[in-house]
Amino acid sequence: MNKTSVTDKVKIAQRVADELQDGDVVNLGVGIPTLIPDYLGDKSLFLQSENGLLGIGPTPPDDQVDMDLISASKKPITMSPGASLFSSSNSFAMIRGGHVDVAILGALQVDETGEIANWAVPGKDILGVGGAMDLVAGAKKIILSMTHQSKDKKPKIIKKLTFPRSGVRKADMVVTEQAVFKFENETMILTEIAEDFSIDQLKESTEANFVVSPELKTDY
Amino acid sequence: MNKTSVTDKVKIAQRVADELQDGDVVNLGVGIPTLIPDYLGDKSLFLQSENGLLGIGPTPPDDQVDMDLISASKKPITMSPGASLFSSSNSFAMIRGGHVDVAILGALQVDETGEIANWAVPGKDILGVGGAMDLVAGAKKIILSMTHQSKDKKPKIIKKLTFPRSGVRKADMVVTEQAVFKFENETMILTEIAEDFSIDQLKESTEANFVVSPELKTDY
Amino acid sequence: MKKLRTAEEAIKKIKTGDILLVGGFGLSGSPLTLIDALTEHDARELTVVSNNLGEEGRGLGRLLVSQQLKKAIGSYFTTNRDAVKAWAANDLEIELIPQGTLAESLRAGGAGIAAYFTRTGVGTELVEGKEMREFDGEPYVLEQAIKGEVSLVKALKADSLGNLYYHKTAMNFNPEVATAGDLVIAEVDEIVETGDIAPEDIGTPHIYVDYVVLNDRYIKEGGRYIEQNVGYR
Amino acid sequence: MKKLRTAEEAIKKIKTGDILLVGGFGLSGSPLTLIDALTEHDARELTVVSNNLGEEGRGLGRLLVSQQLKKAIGSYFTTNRDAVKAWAANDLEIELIPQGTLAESLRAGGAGIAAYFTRTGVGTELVEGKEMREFDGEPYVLEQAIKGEVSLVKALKADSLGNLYYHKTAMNFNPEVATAGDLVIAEVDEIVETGDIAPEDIGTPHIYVDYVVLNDRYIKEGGRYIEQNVGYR
Repeated sequence: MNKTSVTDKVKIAQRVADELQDGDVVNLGVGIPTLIPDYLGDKSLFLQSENGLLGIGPTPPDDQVDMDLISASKKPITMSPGASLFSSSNSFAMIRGGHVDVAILGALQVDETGEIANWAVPGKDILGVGGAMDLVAGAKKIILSMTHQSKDKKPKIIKKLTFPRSGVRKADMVVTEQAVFKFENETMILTEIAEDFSIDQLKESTEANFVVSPELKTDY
Repeated sequence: MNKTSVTDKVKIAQRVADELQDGDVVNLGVGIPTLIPDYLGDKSLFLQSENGLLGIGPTPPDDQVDMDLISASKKPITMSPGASLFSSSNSFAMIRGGHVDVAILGALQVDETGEIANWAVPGKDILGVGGAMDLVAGAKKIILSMTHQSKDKKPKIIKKLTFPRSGVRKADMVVTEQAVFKFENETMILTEIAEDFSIDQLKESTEANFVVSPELKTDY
Repeated sequence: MKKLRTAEEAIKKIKTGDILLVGGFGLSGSPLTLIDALTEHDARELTVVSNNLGEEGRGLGRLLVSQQLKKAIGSYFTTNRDAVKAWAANDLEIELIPQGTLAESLRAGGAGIAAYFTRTGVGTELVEGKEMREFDGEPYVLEQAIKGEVSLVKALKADSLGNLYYHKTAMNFNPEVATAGDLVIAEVDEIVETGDIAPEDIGTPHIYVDYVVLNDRYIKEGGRYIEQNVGYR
Repeated sequence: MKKLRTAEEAIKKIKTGDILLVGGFGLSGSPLTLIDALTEHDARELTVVSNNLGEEGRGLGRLLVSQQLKKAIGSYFTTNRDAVKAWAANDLEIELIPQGTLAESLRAGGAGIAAYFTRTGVGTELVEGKEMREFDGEPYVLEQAIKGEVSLVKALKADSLGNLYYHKTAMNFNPEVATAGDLVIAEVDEIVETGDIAPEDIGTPHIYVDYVVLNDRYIKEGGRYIEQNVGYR
């Protein structure tokens, strides 16, 4: 279960997709979040791209790529009907002003109160932050979609951040391949656990303290 | 000479028009400034309207009036070729950010250092300011176009303001029907005086101290 | 269209004591239908943030006639004599803000900016008591963001999603107002298909707009919005 | 057209030690022709304010190769390994700013706003030492406006007056950058007649633009800007 396979990433993306409501305004971070549009069924979201677009459409075929129309991950995109274009300051006014319903972000670490570290690793060069802090500060709801542990099997869901935090605003929900957690009053609550996976196993892969929801689903 | 006739207003407007350069970006206040476009000859200005337009064109004929296209004085206007439309915050970003070359404003009083009072009269209801303070704070050059005295023959060009000032930014030039003054290092300099009008006469109608330019023109 | 409401349905969301943000420059770009519906609604003690209060008995001026206003915040009220009278009689509080500061504070309110330092108004009565600070040797004053419970805006068109297209200088404060209210009601003359407004021409993206109301009380004649005979209602 | 210049003529205005503000998100909406001309010019010790530094040897990345940079201010430099190397070798100073704060500070620089309180970055290393303040119980940090001596922007088209039309998400930071420099140079693919760009589609009004330079080094193929054979020069 601990190995991060393509299947794990898909599982995470699918679970986050289930969380989204028809009509939500969503900003998708890089990595796993970019897989989510494939698992929305007939739900229609409004995808916001911080480089100046509301209404990302499907990825264009190769012969219709225009690099003047890209996502914040610098991938070619299209515009969906009703899309609008605007400058960077207007885009971040939208984000920071609380007009984006959900930001789905990757994270390097999250602590047991929901505090997020998703931009820098100590001891490594800190040369990029992008829009991470703006999204953390501004989105109405923050869902972290991440692998449960790091590549070298270190816990990422921990008691206290050891990596630099991304702001004072905390996550609302964490989705990994092993479990789903929600935060209420700075308490981390396990709401779903992967099938064939025990709470004891989860406690081993999770440094953070969490409480188990009375309505725990065990078939995630 | 003290009576404010239509001729006086035209004279003021003509003199201010002479001061403008081809290609200047200009914001015209209410009153006398609105007469200026008639006296520009073949100079072409870019007129900015603080309610969201750069490029005011000629006044439309009655049958082409659209009250969705008005000046800041709420008069119907047209758009000149190359005009652009924007919202109020972008319009004032343009003004406050120093992108308007000249603001031509009326004034209730100006003091001998160039300090401006153009929005409120003590003892009267203070219920309007409009864009006056933004223009005073932001325009690169401020020309006051005003009658030399008030309707009741009180001096308006005075030693020290008795009306509330419009900001700390000072005027660059004052044009009245009697004279033209420029300000240098907070000193008021008489540069032009009306024909058949003596400096002694001007000192009577002007409370402020001024110095006389060595290149005084006496045929204004 | 999901967001479509009658003026009456939409206006019901306004409660006594609310702060209303209202677009328009005088009567230009003013949500006349929504304002009229508000005069028929029972919300009282309202604070209106708008550049002006319309004219006597027209536009926002009708809220003076209907005595629903507690306070007006804006830049220019002198031209509405009813406003001047109401203020003189202590029936209306007025807070005067330079026009550019009004626009910037509304933008800030919608953009997650709590306050900002501007040059406008420094040294004047209008900023007395406010914090001053020098930057690069120039004095600035700290101005606060403005937000409200409900925003009323006017656009020419909405598409079925609620994207708004503004008409010429009738745009004015409407885009800023549309970002700064908890609930945003847009009055439009026309509803078009999604996709009919080009992505670069959308003045307010649909996510800012909660309800769209069709203007069915005013028609444009001779370039002016004229009140229709409402006898058929 | 009065404002038309060759890239070389326009770029000559840049002096050693200048702060350059440059539009673009990666290579998208980046003034590639102007940047190339700058590498052939003798200005050194430049500070570049831009979201990124292009890619290795492409766009703003060329100013690393030509060693004309003293400092980069922006939000994301990790993807250009040359930038990382230059920084590690102490050949390049880097100041990291959250992307939205970068955009807002450039807007403020052009809008006469000296500083503003934002939520973004509160509690993080990136705002250490900056002034904090609570508004309505929420913590905010004071961020300063950004201005520069010269702005380089890229648009799809200019009209003969210098009004700019931006293309899709290649707009990004360009409108803000165009307001915040003392001298503004715009690179465009095409110059059209005045009046050919609709008043609502003008992304930057002409009064912000000092010089217009026609892109004659890159052509668009397969949706990408490809460097032309410049042998004819």
